[in-house]
Amino acid sequence: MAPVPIEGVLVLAAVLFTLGFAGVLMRRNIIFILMSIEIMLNAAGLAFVVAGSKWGQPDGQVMFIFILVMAGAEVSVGLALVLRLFHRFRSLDADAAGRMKG
Amino acid sequence: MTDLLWLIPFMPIAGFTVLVLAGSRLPRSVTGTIGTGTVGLSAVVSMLLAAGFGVKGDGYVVTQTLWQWLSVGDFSPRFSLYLDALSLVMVLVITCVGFLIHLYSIGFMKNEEGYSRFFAYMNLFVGSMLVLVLADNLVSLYLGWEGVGLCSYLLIGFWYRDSANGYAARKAFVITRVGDTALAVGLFLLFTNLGTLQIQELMQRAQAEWPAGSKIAVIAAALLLAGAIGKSAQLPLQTWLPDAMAGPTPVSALIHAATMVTAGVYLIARTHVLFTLAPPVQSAIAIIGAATLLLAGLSAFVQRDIKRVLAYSTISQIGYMFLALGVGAWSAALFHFMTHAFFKALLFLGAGAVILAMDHEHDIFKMGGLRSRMPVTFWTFLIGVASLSALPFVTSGFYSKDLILKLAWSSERGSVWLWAAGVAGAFITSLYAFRLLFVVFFGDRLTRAKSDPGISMTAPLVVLAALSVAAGLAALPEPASGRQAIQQFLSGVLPAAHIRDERTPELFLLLIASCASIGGMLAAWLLYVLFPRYAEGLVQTRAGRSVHRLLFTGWGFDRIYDRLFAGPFLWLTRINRDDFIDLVYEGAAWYSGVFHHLLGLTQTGKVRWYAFGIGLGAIITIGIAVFL
Amino acid sequence: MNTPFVIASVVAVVSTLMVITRTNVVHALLYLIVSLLSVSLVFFLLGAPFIAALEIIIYAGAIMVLFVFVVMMLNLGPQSKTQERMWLIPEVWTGPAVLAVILLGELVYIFASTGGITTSGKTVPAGDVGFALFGPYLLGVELASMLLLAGIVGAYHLGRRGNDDEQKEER
Amino acid sequence: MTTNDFYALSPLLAVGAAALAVMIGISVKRSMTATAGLTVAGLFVSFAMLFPAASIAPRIVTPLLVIDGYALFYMGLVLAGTLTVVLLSLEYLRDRGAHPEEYYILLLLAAFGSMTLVASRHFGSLFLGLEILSVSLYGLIAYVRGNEKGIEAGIKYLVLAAVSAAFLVFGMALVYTATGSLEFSRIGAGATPTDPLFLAGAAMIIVGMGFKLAVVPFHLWTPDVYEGAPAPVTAFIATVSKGAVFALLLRLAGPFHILDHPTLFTVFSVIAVGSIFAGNLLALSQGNIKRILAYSSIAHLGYLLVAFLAGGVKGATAATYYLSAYFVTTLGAFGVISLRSGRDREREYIHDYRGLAWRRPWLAGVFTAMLLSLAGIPLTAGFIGKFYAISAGVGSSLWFQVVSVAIGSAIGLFYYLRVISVMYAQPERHSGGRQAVARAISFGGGMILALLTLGLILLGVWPSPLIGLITRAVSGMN
Repeated sequence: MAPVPIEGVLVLAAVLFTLGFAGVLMRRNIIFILMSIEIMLNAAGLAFVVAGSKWGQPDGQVMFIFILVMAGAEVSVGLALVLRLFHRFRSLDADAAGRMKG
Repeated sequence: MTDLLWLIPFMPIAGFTVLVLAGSRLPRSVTGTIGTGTVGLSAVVSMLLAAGFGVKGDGYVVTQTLWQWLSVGDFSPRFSLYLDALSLVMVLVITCVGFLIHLYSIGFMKNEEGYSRFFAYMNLFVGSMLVLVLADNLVSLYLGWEGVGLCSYLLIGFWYRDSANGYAARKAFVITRVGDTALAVGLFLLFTNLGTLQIQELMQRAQAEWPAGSKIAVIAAALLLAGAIGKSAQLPLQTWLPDAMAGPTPVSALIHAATMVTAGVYLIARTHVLFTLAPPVQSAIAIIGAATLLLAGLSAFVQRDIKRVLAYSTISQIGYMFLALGVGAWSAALFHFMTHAFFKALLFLGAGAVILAMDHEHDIFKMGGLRSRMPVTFWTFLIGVASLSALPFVTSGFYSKDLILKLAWSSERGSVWLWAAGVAGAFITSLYAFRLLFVVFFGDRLTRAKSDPGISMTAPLVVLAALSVAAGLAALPEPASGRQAIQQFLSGVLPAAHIRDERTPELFLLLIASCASIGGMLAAWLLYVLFPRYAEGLVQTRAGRSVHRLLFTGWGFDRIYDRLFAGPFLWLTRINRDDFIDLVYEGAAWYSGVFHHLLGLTQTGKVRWYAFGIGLGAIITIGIAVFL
Repeated sequence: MNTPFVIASVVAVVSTLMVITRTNVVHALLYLIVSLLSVSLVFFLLGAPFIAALEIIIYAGAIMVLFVFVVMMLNLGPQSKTQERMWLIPEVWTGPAVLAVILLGELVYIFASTGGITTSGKTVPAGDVGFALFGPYLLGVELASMLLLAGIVGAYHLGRRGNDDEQKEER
Repeated sequence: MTTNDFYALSPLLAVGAAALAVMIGISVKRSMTATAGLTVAGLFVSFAMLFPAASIAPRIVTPLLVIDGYALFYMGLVLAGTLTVVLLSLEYLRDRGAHPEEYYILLLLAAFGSMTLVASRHFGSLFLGLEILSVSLYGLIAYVRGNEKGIEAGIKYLVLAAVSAAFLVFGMALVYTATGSLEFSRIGAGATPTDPLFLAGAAMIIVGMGFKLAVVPFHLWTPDVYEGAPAPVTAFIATVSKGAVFALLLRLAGPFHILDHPTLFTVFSVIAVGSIFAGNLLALSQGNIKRILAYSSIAHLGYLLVAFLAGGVKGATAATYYLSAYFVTTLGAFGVISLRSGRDREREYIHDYRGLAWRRPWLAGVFTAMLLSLAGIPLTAGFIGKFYAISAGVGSSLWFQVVSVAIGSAIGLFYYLRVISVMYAQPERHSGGRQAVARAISFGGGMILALLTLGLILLGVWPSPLIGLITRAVSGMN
C-alpha cells in the first residue's frame, strides 16, 4: 500500500478546518457553533498528527492529546454557558446575545 | 551635613503639597505654621550649610545628585543640586527674606479668604526659586524658572474676583513669556552646539570651543539675556511689573525682594562665562541697566500709588544690578541684590502695614502724618528709605551702590557715561524715596489710621531694618586681599572686574555719590515738606502736565506695545475671522468623527460578525505573509 | 494514491458538510461522529493507532455524549427545527462560504506550492507516545491537568442550578 | 527533574498549589475570608520564590519551560497584577452574593496559565498556558450570576477565543510540518525564511495571538467583553492576560526572525498602525468608560507593537517598561471603576462620573492621574513609557509607525480629557437620587488606589531602577 501523501492529508485538514470555520460563521444556533469549533480543532489535530508522522516523531501525537484535552475543557465550559444562556434568554440564538455594541 | 542640601528646596515644596492636599481642612494657625515653618527650616538648613562653607573656604562646592530621570542615548537628564558661593548667597537671601515675609503674611492675611491657598502658592514660589537657584543644569533651572512664573501668575491674580487683577496676572505671565521663549531657544541652541546643559560643563566647553566675540556666543548670550530681561523687568519688557502690584503686598515683597525678578540677575551671573565671550551683549546689558534705572526712577517719582512707587523703584534698582553685570562687576551686582532684598522687602512690608492701617488705601496723597500713629513702621521705613537712597556710611545700600558706581567708572567695560547715569539715578532714587517717606509719614494727618500692626508683622520689619543696616558689614575690607568681604567670598565663582585704570579717584567718586544721595533727600524735603505748593504748581504747567503724564504711565510703553503688537495682532485676527488655520483642525476633527462612526458600525455586537473579522484578518495576514 | 485514504477523506468532508448544514441538532451530531470516525481512519493510515483509538474513545465517545446530554437537557422541540431552517437561508451562508473558500484556497495553494513531501510511512506506536508523554512532556501533562481543573471548576460554577438567582430569574 | 529544577519552577508550583489548596479548602468549608486569605498567601509565597529561582536562573526545565530573568520579571508582573485584582475583587464579590469562592480558584489558574506562558519555550507549553488562561477566563467573565451582560460576554469570548485557538494550533501544526520541531530555538534553526508553509503557519499563529492581544483586525470582541465582564476581571484581561501574551510575542521575535523578515515585519506594521488608529478613533465619542478603556487598550497595544518592531534590547526594554506602566495605570483605572460599583450595577458610564471631583476629590484625582498616564502626560509612568517606545522606534528609523503613534496620541488626548473634564464639571443637581447610591470606598480599596497612584508617579519621575531591572532581564533572554 502506498504511503499516505502529506499534502493530501494537509488538504483534508484544511478542508475540514475551513468547513468548521464556515460553520461558525453561518450558524446562529450556539450548539452548532460549538460543534463547528470542535471540527476546527479536530482538523488542527489532524494536521499535527500528519506533521508528526512526516518527521517520524511522537510530538505531533502528544500535541494532539493536548488539543483533545483543551477541546474537552472548552466544550464543557461552553455547554455550561449554553445552559446559562438558555435559562436566561430562552433561546439558543447567538445573535440574541448581542445587546452590547457600538 | 552637606547631605541636607536637598532639604532646602524640598521643605517649601513639601509645605506646598501638604497645604494643597489638606489645606482647606486645617485650622488657620496650622496652615500659617506649616507655610512659614517650612521656609524657616529651609533657612536654618541654608545657614548650617553656610556655616560649613565659612570654614572650608571660598572654592567650596557641594553637589548632590538626587536622581536620574531617564536615559536615552546621550540624553540623560539628571536632577542634581549645585551649591557654591553664588547660589549660597542667593539661597540665604531667599530663605531668610522669604521666611520673614511668610511670618509677616500670617498677620497680613489673617482676615482674607483663601488663606491656605495663599500659603500654598507662596511656598511653591519659594520652592521654585530655590530649585532655580540650586539647579546644576539648565533644564532644572528652566523648571524653576517656569515654576516661578506660574506662581507669580497665581499670586498676582490671587484676588481673582476682581477681573483687573486677573488681567494684571495675565499681563505678567504673557510678557515674561516673551523672555522665557527666548531663553528656551537659547537652551536649545546651547544644547545642540555644546551637547550638554550641565552648567559647569557648559561653561567649560563654551570657553574651550567658542572664541571670544564669536557669532554663536553672541547669539546664545543674547537669547539668555532676553530671558533675563523678561524675568527681571528690564527695558523693554518691564511693563508687567508695576501692574503686578495687584497681588497682596507680601507677594509683591516676595516677587521684588527675594524671588522672580532677581532670577534674571542670577542667570546672568551664573552663566557669566558665556557673557564674557560676547562683549557686545555685555555692553548691551550695561546700557539696558543704565537706561532702565533712569527711566524707571523718573517714573517712580510721579506715582501716587505707594506700591507702584516701590515697583518702579525695583525696576530701577535691578537696573543697577544689570549695570554692574554689564561692566563685569559680578560680585557688586550680587552685593546689591542682597542689600536690595533686605531694604526692598522692608519697604514693601512697611507699605503693607500702612495700607492695612489705611483700610487698603494705596494713594499716598490721601495719607500723611502717620509718623506718630505708627512709630515702628515709621522708623523701620525710614531705615529702608535711607538704605534705598544710599545715605552715606550708615546704610548698606550705600556700600553696594558705591561699589557699582566705582566699578562703572573704573572697570575695563565701564565709562564715564555709565557712571554718570548711575549717579543721576542715585539722585533720583533719593528724591522719590524721600518723597514717599515725607508724603506718607510727615505733614498733616488726612484720615484716621489704625496704629502699628501686631508683633508678627512688626517683628519682620525690625529684623529687616537691622539687616538693611548690617548688610553693610559685607563691604568691610578683607585684611588679606584688601577686597571687600563679599567680593572675597564670591571670588571662587565670580571673577573680579578688570580695572581699566588703577588710579581711580575713589574719594572723589565717593563724594559725588554721597552728594547725589543727600542732594536728592534735600530736594525732596524742599519740595514736599517746605514748599509743597511749588511741586503742585510745577505739575500744573502745560509742559509739566505732559511730562507728568509721560512719566506716570511709565514712558508710554504700554501704549506703544498696544500700537505695535496688540493692534496689528487684532487686525490679523479680524482678517482671520473664519479661522482658516482652524479649518484644518476642524477638518481633522470632522474626519475623525466620520471614521469613528464608520468603525463604530463594525461593532455590531454579533459574535458571528466578530468571527468574520477574525477570518478576514486571517486571510489578510496570510496573504501578506505568503504572497507579498 | 492510497485508496483507503481517499475514501476516508471523502467521507469526512461529506459528513462534515452535513454537520454544518443540518437543522436538527441530533442529526448533525450523528454526522459529526461519522466525520470523527473517518478522521480516525486517517490517523490509523498515518501510522498513529493510539491516536486513532483516542479519537474514537474521547471525541466520538465522551465529548459527543456531552453534546447529546445538553441537547436532551434543553429538550429542543420541533419548533426549534423550523427556526433553524429560517436561520439557515442563503443570505446568511453565502458571505461566510465565500470567505471560507478564499481561506481554503490560500491554504491549498500553500500546500500545493510546497510540493513533494511524503510521510515516513513509519508507525509511531503507542509506547513511543507514552514515553514522550512521561519524558520530555511530563510538565505538559501536568499543565493539561491544570487545564482540565480550570474547565471543571468553570463548568461546575456556570452549570450549577443556582439557588438564589435562578429564582430571581423565574420571577 | 532535579532539585534545582524544582527551585526554578517554585513560583509556578506555588500558584498551582494555592489553586489546589483553595479547592480543597472549599470542599471542607466555604468561607470567603479563608479562600481570599489562601489566595493572597499563595501569591505572596510565589512572589517570594521568585528570588531563589532568580539565583539559579537561567535554567531550562524540560523542553517545555525556561526560567530566565525575563520569565521571572514577567512572572513578578503577573503576580503583582493578580494580587491587585484579588484585592479589588474582595468587595466586588461580597456585594454580589453567593459562592464567590470558585472565583479565586479560577483567578489563580489564570495567573498560573499566564506564568506558564511567559516561561514557555515550546509550542506545547505555549498552547497549554494560553488555554489554561482562556478556560479560566470563560468562567471568570460569566462569573456573576444573574448578569445578562456577563453571560453574553462569556459566550462571545468563548466562541472567539476557541476559534482563534484553532487558528493558533493549525498554524503551529503548519510550522511543525515545515520545520520538524516544536521548540522555539530549533524552529528558528530549521526554518527556511521563504517557505510558504512556515509563513502561513506563522501568520495563523499571529492570528491566534493577535486575538488575545486584541489588535486590529482581531479586536472586535474587546469592548463587549470589557463591558460585560466584572470590572476586576476586565482589569485582569486588560493587564495580565495581554501582558503575558505580549511577553511571549517578545520571546518569539528572536527565533522566528520576525523583525528580519520583510513580510512578517509588514504584517506587524500593518497591525500596529491599524490598531493605533482604529482604537483611538473608536474611543472618541464613547459613553461607557469600560468601552473607552477597551478601545484605548487596542491603541496601546499598537504603541507597544511599535516598540516591539524597533527590536533589539532597546525595543524589548521599551516595550516591557511600557507594559509595566500600562499595568499600573490600567489596574488603577479599573480599580476606581470596580471600587465605585454599587450593588445594583457598575458605575461605568461617563455620566456616573459627572462632578466626581466635587464629591470625591481624592478618587477623582486618582482617576485623573490614571487617565493622564494613559494619555502620556509627563511626570506619569505613561509618559516615560511612550517616550521610550518612540525613542526606540526612532532609533530603528520606523518613521511611519512613530508618526502614527504621535497622531494616535493626539487623538487619544481628546477622549481622556473628555472623561477628566466631565469629572471636574459641576455635578448635576436634579439627579440626586442616583448619585446617592454611590458608595464610599473602603479603607483597603483606598490603600490599593493610593499605592497604584504612588507607583504611577514614582515610575514617572524615577524610572531608572525599573529600567535597569528590565534591561538586565531582557538582555538575559537574547
